[in-house]
Amino acid sequence: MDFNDTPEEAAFRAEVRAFLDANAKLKSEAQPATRRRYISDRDELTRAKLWQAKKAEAGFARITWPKRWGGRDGSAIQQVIYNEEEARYLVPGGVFSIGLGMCIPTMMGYCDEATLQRYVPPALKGEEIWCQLFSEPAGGSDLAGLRTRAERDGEDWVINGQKIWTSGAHYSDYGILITRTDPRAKKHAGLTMFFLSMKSPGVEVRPIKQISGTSNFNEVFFTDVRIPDSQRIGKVGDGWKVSLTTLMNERLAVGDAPGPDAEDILELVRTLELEDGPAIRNAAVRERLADWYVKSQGLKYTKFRTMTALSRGQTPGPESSITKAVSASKLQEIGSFGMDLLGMAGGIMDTELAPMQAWFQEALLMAPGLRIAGGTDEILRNIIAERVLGLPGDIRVDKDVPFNEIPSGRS
Amino acid sequence: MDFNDTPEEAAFRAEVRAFLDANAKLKSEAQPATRRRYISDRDELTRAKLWQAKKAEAGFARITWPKRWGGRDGSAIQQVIYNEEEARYLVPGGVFSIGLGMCIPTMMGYCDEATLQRYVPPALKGEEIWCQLFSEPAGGSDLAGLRTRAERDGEDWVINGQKIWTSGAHYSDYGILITRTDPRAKKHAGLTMFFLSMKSPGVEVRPIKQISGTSNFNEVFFTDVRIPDSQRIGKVGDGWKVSLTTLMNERLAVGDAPGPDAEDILELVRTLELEDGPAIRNAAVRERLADWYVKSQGLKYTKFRTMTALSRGQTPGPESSITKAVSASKLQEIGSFGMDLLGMAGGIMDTELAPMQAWFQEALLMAPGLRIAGGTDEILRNIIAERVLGLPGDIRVDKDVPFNEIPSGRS
Amino acid sequence: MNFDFSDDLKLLRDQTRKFLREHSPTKSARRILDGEAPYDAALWRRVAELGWLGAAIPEEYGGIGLGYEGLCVLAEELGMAVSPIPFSSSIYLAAEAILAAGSEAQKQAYLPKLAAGERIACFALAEGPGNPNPTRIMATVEGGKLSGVKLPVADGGIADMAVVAARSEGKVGLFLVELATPGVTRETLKTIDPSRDHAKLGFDQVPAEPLGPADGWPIVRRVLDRAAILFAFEQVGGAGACLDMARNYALERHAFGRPIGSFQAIKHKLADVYIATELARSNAYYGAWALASDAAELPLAAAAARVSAIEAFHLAAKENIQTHGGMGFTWAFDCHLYYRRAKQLALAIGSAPYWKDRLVDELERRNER
Amino acid sequence: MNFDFSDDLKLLRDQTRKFLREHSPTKSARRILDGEAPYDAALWRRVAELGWLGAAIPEEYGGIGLGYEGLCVLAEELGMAVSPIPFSSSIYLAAEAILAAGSEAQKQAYLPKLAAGERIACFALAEGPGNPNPTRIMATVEGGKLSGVKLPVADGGIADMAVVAARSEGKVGLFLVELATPGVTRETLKTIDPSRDHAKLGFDQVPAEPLGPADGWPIVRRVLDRAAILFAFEQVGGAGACLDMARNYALERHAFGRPIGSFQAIKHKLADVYIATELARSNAYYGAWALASDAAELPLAAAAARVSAIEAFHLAAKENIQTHGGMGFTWAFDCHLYYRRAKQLALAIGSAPYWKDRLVDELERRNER
Repeated sequence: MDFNDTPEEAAFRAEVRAFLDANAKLKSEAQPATRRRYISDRDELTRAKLWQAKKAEAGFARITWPKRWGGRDGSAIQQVIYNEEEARYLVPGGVFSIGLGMCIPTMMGYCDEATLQRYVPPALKGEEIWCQLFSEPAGGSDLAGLRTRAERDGEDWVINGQKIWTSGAHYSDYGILITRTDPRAKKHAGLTMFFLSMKSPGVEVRPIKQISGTSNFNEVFFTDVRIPDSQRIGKVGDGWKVSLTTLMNERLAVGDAPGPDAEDILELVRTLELEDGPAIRNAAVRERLADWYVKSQGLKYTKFRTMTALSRGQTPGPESSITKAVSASKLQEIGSFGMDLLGMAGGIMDTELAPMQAWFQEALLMAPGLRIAGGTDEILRNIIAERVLGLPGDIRVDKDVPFNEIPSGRS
Repeated sequence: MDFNDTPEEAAFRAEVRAFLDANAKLKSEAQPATRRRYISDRDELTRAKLWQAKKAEAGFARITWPKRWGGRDGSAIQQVIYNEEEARYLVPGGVFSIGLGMCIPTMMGYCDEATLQRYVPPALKGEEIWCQLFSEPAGGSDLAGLRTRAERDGEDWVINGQKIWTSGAHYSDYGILITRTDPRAKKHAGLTMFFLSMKSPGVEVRPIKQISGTSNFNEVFFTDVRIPDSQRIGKVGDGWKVSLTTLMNERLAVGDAPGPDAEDILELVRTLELEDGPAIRNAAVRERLADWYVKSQGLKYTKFRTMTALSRGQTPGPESSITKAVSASKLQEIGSFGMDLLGMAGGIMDTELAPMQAWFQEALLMAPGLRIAGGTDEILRNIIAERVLGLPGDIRVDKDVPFNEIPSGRS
Repeated sequence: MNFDFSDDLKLLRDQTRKFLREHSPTKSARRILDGEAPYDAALWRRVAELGWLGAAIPEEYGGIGLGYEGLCVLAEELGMAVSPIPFSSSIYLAAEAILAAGSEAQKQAYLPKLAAGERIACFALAEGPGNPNPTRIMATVEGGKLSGVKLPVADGGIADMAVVAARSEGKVGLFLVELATPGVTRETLKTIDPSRDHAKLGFDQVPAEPLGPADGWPIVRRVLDRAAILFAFEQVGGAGACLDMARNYALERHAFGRPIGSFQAIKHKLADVYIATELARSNAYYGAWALASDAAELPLAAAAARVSAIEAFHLAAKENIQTHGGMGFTWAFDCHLYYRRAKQLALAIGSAPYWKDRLVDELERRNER
Repeated sequence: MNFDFSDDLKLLRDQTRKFLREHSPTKSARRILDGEAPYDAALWRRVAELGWLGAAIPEEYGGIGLGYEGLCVLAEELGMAVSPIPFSSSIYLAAEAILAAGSEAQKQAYLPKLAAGERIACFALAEGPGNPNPTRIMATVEGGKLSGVKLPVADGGIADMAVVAARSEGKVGLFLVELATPGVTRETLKTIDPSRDHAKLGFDQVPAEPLGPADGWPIVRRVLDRAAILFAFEQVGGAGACLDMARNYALERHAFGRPIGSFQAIKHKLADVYIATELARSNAYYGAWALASDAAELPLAAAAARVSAIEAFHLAAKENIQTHGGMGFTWAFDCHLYYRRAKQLALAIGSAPYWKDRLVDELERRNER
């Protein structure tokens, strides 16, 4: 065992570093990074587009894509290496991952050459941003329970309904949209996928305020929105199959719950004085610190094992579900415990008064969402039980029934 | 609020104390009670029968039963008061509780006067002991999954099959037995209840050795055992309904997991020296101690609330399920932690070497059974969810199918 | 055995619940959360009119002498309603401190106005990070003048007066301070639960009247112990409200063609919340008995009630959000009102590690007796 | 990135598993549990013949020089098979102590025989309740003679020789002692895991040969750290075996007309066991890397591996019983072999509180660098 690159990996890493050194600042050389990573600033979007253009030009925008689409026919481990290296630099992140990681790959599987020629290059260069319009108020964990209707009208489809939990809908140019085209068919059979411009008449985007005060998600309302049939992805009624491409990519993308970890508790307790002495000397503090450290390290080295599999050309399985299953609720307990250590002042959130810029308090408010978004604690455990351990699926009462006859709890 | 008896309760308590003082020794006056209550001695059965006879003579054997059956038409709170007081005395316990608490009450609901005249008085006086032959290898949590067959042959029924987890089968004189009389009927419909002599030809009792080394339960095998139809309890096919009477009584009887508790951890840590000082000063020890104390006290005062309800003439509900749901896994963790505190010597079970007569080690081996017997952790949570919180039952795939077509996993 | 509230108090509970459902719906807390006001003044007036503030204050000081069991009943309902009023500061803490340590003249001067809700008092103990401990107290009274900084002070932004823990001639005692006085500065703090007012109070040579003996820490501890039981009832009320919300949502919300409450993951989660809440309730009841009878067991009962209640409300509030799924972590749903309040109550008057440590102290003390 | 065992070692793992399935089925452990023998001597001989005992012992001392990664692979398989042999005592502890501290002559004298399985050594550290700490050591060597009592000593009843921690001239060091010597008494102890031999060893003026420097505690710590990683692999192997058993039973056992593995209560329970086991496995892998490369991070890696492995095996063993329901707590089913072994391994070389404390010590040390 070692943590070294193969010669090919090392060469690639050097190439990546040369690109990054020439185009970005190392975090360690920049201003000390703020802890409050939960909140992004307003210019982030502009900076993100510029950065994406540079990456695309250098062929790093989507390493595993074919060269004809601006990729480099690279391997998964090369993408991981790029991500590792990029993480050390101060670069704007995130807004293209849904489009390039989920939407465009789905289109590549189903759309014609002309369509791809139109949409893939601008997406890759960051000129156009995509979002994924899947979840609905009636279909969260049960995604296929969606009710947004698409009805045929001549060469168009007319969309009515509502999506929710759409990341980036407010700054997106396009979206892929799953709809119900036949409510009399079985649940998974009556669905059809489209793409559309987010500027289409009848599309209304409303940000959702979370309990943390931030708005990472939106509601999107559709009122008589017209989509030409040429923007259908896959066959009518094949929407569920098409969506699986997207969702498989999503599961792999779900990662660590960002926020304070064992190392941050250590930083806090190294200086904090409790009533009976330094917090770091308190046995209860030490036990918890050890427990959380061991979990974080366990996740870290589980990722290393996954990377090794990638490096050896294997495809990692649903094992990566454990990361969020562990880290989101750990974050909640760390936030809570960090506050408990501050005693009666633990609730203060003024960043100049609360230790470590109220990092623990922010975490307490952010963690509930992280335990839910991208797969709840419960769904992740179902995935592990079924797909890793091979245990049976839950009993389904909604499989063989026309969708409009499935009990929905609505009176 | 107060913890006082009503005047009527106080008068009854005085009567009970007078009886106990005259006939038994207070625990506090006797030899210090051994901690190792998990193991009973051989004379216990003889002493238990003698004591039961005395109780019956004084009218304390079954306080809530009608006077004609040797009870005193007493209230539930009177029974609780008797139990509280008796618990302070060194008396043999336990062997009659299944017969008098479950079997005989079931018979009282269904059998004719002559049968009751024959069986009730000897049971009450402790002359005959009863057991309950319900659980089977194929039906633990799923009791109605039982397969022991009863087939009609003239005036008799012929029994073949196996029961398991039968407490006291090896010293019992009689048992009530639930069987499947119609495997083609639906699961709950094809059952019939009987009683029989445990000395009947074809009955074989084998004790089950538990991981704790003790044998609290038995397997009972039936090979062509003949039971006359006159020993049927209730109608043919009504066995499930009849069994519910018994089971309701069982749930109420399920109580605390016996073993070391927060107070025992306190006793241990008050004298134990850790590497960095007295264990009682260690913050991690103190936190756990507080957590367990709070749980024990919570259970104690929950019981007081139940008793208050009884005292006010109300019927307590399935809330009492929380006692075992909390205390069995708490016992497992306390056992484990008590051992951890002893470090490298924590595994020693020689009673003269291990602190507190290896009480924590015994608990670790006893706790797994307590988390299962009398309703698993999982079944108890289902009961709370369904019967206290009113949440729906699990989806049932075995309800409307002939029993012999229900998947059983047997090839 | 009579370990339950009397029928009279159960009637009071029903009436209180009905009243708060009408006058303190969650949107009342939401208004405060959104910064429209520092507390619900209209609700405060109504609550005062009903005599609740004086529930446990003797009649000679303007109370209605309902007693502590009655106050516990009210506290549970206030917790269930996440009511945004300074009840705990003014009554559980300040009025109790005056009752415990005040001279007859002080009781006469202050309690009737607190009982009538005409004046609001706060309890200024904390001075930044830390749990209750005399070594933490740096605020000083010299020559009758208080100087120092207190934070956070619950309801410090709205109170007329404060009971302040301060150091004088080396000893920590309690003092009464009028807040509408030159030399007092107040700054509103941003906290985890904006539905309750919290302030940083600065004192620069502000007149301070001694409350009780110079060595007042035993009184502080007694006040905190007694308040812990009342806080526990608020927490049990809050936990119960979360369990109700979660159960109702689990019955109504469907996924995969069935109520989510039919999945064992949800059933067992809510069973665990029920268990924690019932244990907390039972511990709180024992606290109520100790409070009402001023029993010697009170400190141990208080610590047990508080530890149990902190855990139950934390669990109930977070699993209520989890049961609600995506909607649970939106600002628009009420789940977070309880999640915030759970943590606010868990930290006020000292966090769980402090109370667990106190609990074991009391066990040791009990065993030494 | 190359954070996995090599293909060669994976092949070794497969062969080892196949071998142990044949020669160390659970009934082998059960025979020892039932007291038929103190260890499985036949298995021990076979294991020695395969060269496993010398896996990480250099070839010049009779080993096969397979290295520590190979030893980790073997450890996981031995844990999975709950093998009832003195592997950990003789190899992870005694041979490692001799490798770490022995003179060339001592290595030549002892290691080849240990590697060949001709002699069995035990590691005598504990003297009753307590975790590893020099203050606990009361056994004394004076004038080359050892006196004192050691308990429990794993495999103390079957070992030919012991590595003993004892005090000499105020310092705690290691000593080599022949056990077939007058003055040595052995008493078999009843322990939580009778499938492994444990003894109380008494020494009365028994010749003892110094192993390493007089101040030998740093060596004890180093030996324990390295052993912790090997123990962690045994524990991960045991946890994995429990998860397999539980999963298979959950698929096969039906209740309410369906496999019990289709109930979320069981599914999520086993998902949690899987998670804990994978975290432990990953921490153990990091330990394997540290062990094989003798990295500076070894003490921290060892503590993390051990803490994680203790937790995983405890959880997996108890929930395996729970998944088996009534059958799970019978003597006849194998579940308890693992439940017992989980606790035995969790206590040997120090319990969880000790290793958590060590872990934080190492974090502090790391931050001071």
